[in-house]
Amino acid sequence: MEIWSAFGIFVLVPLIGALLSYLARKYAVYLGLIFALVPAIALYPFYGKEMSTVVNIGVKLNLAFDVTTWFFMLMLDTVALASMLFATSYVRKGEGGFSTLMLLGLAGANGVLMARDFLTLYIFWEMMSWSAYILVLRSSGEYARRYMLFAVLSAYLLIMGIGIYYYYTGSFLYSAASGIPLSGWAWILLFLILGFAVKMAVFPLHVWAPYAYRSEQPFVAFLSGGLSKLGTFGIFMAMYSIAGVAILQGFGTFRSISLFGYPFAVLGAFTAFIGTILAIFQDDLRKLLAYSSIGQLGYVMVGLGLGTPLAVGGALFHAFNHAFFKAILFLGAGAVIYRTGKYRISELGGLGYRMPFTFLFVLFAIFALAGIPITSGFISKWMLYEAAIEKKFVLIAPLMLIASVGAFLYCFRILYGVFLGQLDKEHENVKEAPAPMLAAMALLMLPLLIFAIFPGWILKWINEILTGANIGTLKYDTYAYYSSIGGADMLVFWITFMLLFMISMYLFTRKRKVTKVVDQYDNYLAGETPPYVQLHAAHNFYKPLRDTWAPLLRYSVDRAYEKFVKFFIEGFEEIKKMYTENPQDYAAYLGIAFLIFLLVGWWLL
Amino acid sequence: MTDWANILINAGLTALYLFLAICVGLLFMGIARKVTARIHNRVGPPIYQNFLDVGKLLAKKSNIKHNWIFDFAPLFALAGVLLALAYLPMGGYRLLSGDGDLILLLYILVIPALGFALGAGASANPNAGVGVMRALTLMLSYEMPFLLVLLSLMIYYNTASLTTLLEKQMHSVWAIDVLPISALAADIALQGMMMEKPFDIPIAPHEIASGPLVEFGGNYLGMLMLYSAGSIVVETSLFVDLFLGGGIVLNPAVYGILAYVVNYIVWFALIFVVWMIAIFINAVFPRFRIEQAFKFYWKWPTLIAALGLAQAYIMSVILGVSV
Amino acid sequence: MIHPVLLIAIPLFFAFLLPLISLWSKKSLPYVTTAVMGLNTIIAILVFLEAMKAPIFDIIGGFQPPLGIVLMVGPLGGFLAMIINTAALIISIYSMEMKKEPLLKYYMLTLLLLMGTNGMVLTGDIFNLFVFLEVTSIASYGLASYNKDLKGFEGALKYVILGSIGSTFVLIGIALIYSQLRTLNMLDIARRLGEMDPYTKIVAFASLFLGFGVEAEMFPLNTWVPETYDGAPHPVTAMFSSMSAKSGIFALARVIFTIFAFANYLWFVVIMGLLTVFFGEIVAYVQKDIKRMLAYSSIGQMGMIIMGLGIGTTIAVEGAFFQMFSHAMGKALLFIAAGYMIYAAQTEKMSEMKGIGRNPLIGIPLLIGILSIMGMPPFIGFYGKFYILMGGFSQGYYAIIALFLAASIVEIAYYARFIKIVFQPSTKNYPAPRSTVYVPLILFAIIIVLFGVYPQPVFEVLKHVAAFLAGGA
Amino acid sequence: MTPENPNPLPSIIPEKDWKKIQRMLSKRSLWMVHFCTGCGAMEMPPTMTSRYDMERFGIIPMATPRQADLLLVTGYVAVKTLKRIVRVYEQMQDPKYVIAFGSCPINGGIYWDSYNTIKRLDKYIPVDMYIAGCMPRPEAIMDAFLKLMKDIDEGRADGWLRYKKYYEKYKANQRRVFKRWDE
Repeated sequence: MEIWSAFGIFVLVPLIGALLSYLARKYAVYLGLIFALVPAIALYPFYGKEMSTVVNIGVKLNLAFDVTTWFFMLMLDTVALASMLFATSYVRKGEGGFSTLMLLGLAGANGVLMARDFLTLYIFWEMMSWSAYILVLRSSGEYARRYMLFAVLSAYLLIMGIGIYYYYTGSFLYSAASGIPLSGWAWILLFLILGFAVKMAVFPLHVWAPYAYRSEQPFVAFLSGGLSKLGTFGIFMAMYSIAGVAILQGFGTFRSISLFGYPFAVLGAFTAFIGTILAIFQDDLRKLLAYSSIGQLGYVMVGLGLGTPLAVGGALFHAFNHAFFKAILFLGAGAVIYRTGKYRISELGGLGYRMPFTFLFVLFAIFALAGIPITSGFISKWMLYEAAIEKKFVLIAPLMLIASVGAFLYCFRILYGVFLGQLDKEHENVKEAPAPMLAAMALLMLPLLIFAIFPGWILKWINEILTGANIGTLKYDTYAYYSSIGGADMLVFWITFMLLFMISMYLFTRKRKVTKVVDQYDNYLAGETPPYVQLHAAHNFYKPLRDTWAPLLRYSVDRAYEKFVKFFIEGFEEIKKMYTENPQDYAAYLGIAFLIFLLVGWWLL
Repeated sequence: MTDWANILINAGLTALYLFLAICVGLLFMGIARKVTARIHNRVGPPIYQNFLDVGKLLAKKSNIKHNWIFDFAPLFALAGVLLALAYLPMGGYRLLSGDGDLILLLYILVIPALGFALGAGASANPNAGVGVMRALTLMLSYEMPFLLVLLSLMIYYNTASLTTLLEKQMHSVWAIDVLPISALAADIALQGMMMEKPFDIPIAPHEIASGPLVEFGGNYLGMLMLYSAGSIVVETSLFVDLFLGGGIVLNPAVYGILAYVVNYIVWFALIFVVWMIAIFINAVFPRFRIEQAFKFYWKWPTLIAALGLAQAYIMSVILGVSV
Repeated sequence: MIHPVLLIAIPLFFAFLLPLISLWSKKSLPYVTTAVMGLNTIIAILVFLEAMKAPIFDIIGGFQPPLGIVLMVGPLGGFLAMIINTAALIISIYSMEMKKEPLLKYYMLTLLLLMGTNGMVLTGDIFNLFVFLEVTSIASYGLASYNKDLKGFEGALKYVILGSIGSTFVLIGIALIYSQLRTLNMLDIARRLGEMDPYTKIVAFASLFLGFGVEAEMFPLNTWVPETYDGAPHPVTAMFSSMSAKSGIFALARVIFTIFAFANYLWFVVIMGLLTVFFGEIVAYVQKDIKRMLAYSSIGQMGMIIMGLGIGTTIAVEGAFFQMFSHAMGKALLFIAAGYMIYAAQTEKMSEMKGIGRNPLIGIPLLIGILSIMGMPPFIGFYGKFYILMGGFSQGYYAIIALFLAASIVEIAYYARFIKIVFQPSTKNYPAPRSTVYVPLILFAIIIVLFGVYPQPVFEVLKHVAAFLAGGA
Repeated sequence: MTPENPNPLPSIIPEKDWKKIQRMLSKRSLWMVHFCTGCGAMEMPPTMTSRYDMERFGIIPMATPRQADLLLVTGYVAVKTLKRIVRVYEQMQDPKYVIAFGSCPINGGIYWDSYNTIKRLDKYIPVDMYIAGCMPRPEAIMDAFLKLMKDIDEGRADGWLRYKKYYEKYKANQRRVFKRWDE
């Protein structure tokens, strides 16, 4: 019965909420909030519970709940809650669509996490995909098709994987995996991983993300923070839960890393690098964050590919962190767009003085993104680096490390371009974001801070997941975490940092010191007085770097896809000519067809 | 009782070491000015000149600030650089217990820079924005070879811990003897890390009015000067710790307190040498444009560092040398 | 005991009664037709429930099979009859939109079409199958050219040419079978198939395959589809796609499974299905007119069903039947919506229909229909597609499935483009839909969602597929 | 209104000594911003480089007035230039000093009858040290620096205090020559 309560709370409640908020449009945003709140809060009593059931709606839905499901639900439902909270101010009142589709997406996502057979997985996966598609359609209609095509590509890759699995086992159940030859596993895993990788926007399947992430920001926070984690979950499930370590090792090993996982790790590292480099050159805030998302999920892919306890643990932890900090960033961008109506970094500037709390939350999220040790973002990155270094991978490790340096560049571009620098005259009267928006961001900030001080708490959960999947165990205690080649203690770090911060605070702000606050136009410009000129140096921020990269930036996967599609569409036009609209031709087709039928028939006799 | 005494002694020692480190940094800045002046055939200021400068800045009678974010710069910069110093073994003496993880150190090094960049950005001066942009681009440039160098060390010594690295160097030979190619690349990267010529484009005073520093004056500038003094020690000391055994010539386990004194002196001499190399190059070179710097770093030093990495890889993984 | 023959008799009777009624009141024609179809639907449901228990063999005129004419209603036949009648009922609501004279003939032809399709589904006699095919075709020809414009005539003419060639082939096939076996009863033929000369058997099979292929929109016999669909009145298009095409494909299924149990011919059917999907979807992508696009998409969907039949495993054929159901509902919905859009936008060009779906009465059912046709859960389109694909995998048709999925992506692409146009903000004002438009839309949408969320009843029916495959009713 | 930098350790350093220390520090670390208006700019490079090397005394050029203590006005001052000079001066932080080069800032020099040149700089900003000559040689400049250092030490270089004290008068003088502040 307990699983029914789980199924009810995590899948049916959002579904009912979706229906209700469509019917009661007037209160849709609040209904959405309430129905997102229920699963997010109800999650806590479910920690550590293991249960399973079968729901028969004509097809059998095998559902189960375990710690992996719980861990991923923790991110998804919290992010969804924050997004809905944010949306109460963001979305126009009396609009039912947003809440309905968000809750549909949430139900789909929770269903994916609870599914224990491929049919169920696919049903919920597609439900999540199309509700997200309509949400993308609502605001960035131009590019919704791109999202849809890739969502469907992902689904069809999954179908290929599922089908081959079905061929060997005759069942959709995860637990039915036995007696599949290694070549079968190779194809199954390849298709499943590629399918899930689309959702994670892994290079070269990432081209949908920069366009889809232009939609309504609270939804994008959920899409990037929450739904993309389903890709992580799927890959984790496919590789370590369905196939298992033994089969992965069966492909042969390279320094005790499965030869099957290694290419994906390299792909992930490339994704991290390419995503970062492309993010540096974006002027559109949302696009920048999208490329950053691509890059960060590349790290997760590295961890999943390497498959050591430290790597997979790091990947799960990084996915967790990414869910929260990227959601904050998208919500922060949403708050800025809500207040100013602008999303080009070069058109903003100086908003940190008008929206201090938004700035602080975004700053904190950026600390997490860049991996500054005062947030838990550092710890997950550290785990991934050490995982690559302890196995001496000289291709993956440098790519990841340099990508994280590149992350500082685009992080500063956001900070400087949007929140620092000169405030435009036009934004003189911009107000702080409304309270629900700030509350949403604050909610998301908490875990990043808590797990930076007590990494042991989250590592305990991750350890449970890893043990459950027979990957191995992590070495950690409440404040510290270790790899085979190093380790770090957050308690020492925090105490020292706080002490030193106080010392510099004392040195800096002695008693009775008077400091004059001057206007932003009172700054040194060789004595010039140009008060009416916008002097915010955010346009084309990394131009020198861009010039250097220009020869490489000419090659774009995006354009390659476009060329590919164009080639096919031209072919389609040719094929269309078969329908000549001439009845004589048509009659001839009939004759030819009859001949062919006969010939085939005779041949078969 | 003894616990508290230990903690107090440790705290006192830590404070002493940090204070000494900042002083060494200021002294080095003075020495640099003197040496540069001698190379220019000038007399140059006294070597304690930078102490006077910092004193004057901190004693300035008025300060300006633009907004509350402006204060991030001195606070984060100084706290961050002190934190980095606390994590860095100086003369074999490491202030903080723990594993002294290199990657943690790398990220701690970012804290002051980020705080500084925030304050600079908040000054609303376009020169500051341009300066920070260049600094970050330069960072992306020199980190490429530097990370490869770090990787070669971590692979060769099979550790990510600075403490273990020092111990292993103490028991065998300095890393520069086995990985000279990497050391060369690291030194070139160090030049950019310290923003000495030819890589001082981020703060080019004649072009963008000292870049990120443009709006800082008085107290603020004084704090930032302390930060840059600290970061000189951090950067040179990092190189010494990585390649020159951290200046440890006597094993503290054997010689006790004597070892600490001797090691400190040797460490000082070594960072002085490293700093002098940087200063000599600084004194005679013109300035790279930022894209030239980027191209340079991602070409030659990266190639050298990759060679060094290959050497470390071959020795460690293929030949199976374990230190 | 409900006689399945009523399903044929009632429309026929009323078709000829309509002139008399029109003498009494011309306005009542649509209501009478709708009522007849409602009655038929109720009967179909009862028949279906009966057939679920045991296949019904209704003997007409007292002659025992194999000599006499017999109606053979298995669960699947009953199911299909129910679908066809339900679709006809809902479409007949939309038919009330029809204003163009002569309405009498329109409604007569509609009833005849219903009678023909019902007959095709229900009959157990191969010659009767031909007769009903002819009835269906002739009613269709009339309806296709009903608009009396150039497009209508051209489409109808092509349909006439290809349809009559097809019928001729069917007749040839039947004649060949009869010449050897002296029987026309399907079960009897199936039982005694071994007695046939193999070469004659092949020719007969090819003839029937071709003949019903024309009606089932199989490549390359489907060339009439786009133009006929385009030229026909909107309700008629919906009927073609949800009624005659379904009866055609069911006849094809019977030819493949009941009459000729040709295991080694099946891969060829799969390839024909794949080609149908491929050409349908690809040509649909480059269409600019909404009805043509939907017509080609219809071809694609029918190809998918043919594939499912060709794969021939239980799960695939289950999928194929589910797909017949979902396609009948979804495509009828889309054609009705398309009819409204053409009426509202005064053009068939999709590019000029911006923002037409922003009215939720149109938009939501349209979206549901499109998602269902795309194969998205939890709508009925999903199960058919998924089961056909899984059936393909279980037979090891990897490459074919991959190609099919590629074609499917093309389908998603043009539907997504269509959605984008229909839902993008626009300043254009469109006339609000009348209840005769949105009621059928909503009814179809409800069926799509209901059986999508809870497909248990459908799967209950599809349990009988195994028996059907074994050559039963 | 003058923000005074307080004594950090009043219990150890007497207030008088603290002032002395402050003056000593200011004297030994004069960072200058040179406003190169006229021909005097020519005299700066020799003063900086190996011949005279003013860095001996801790005097180095700074890029921005925020960092500088000493403003050098090296020649005649046109009205348009004066506006910039005033702005730069006001952006400097206390204590700050001004040295004016050559005859032109003293009395207009050869530009005494120009319609567009001011005649006396210290009507507009307080000048702590004038160097006479047209132009003064580097020796004279070095001498001026040393004199200024001595003045600072003895507390006589109080131009910045005067500017505060007579702020309204300076402003009135400035306003007389500028029509608008924002050009």
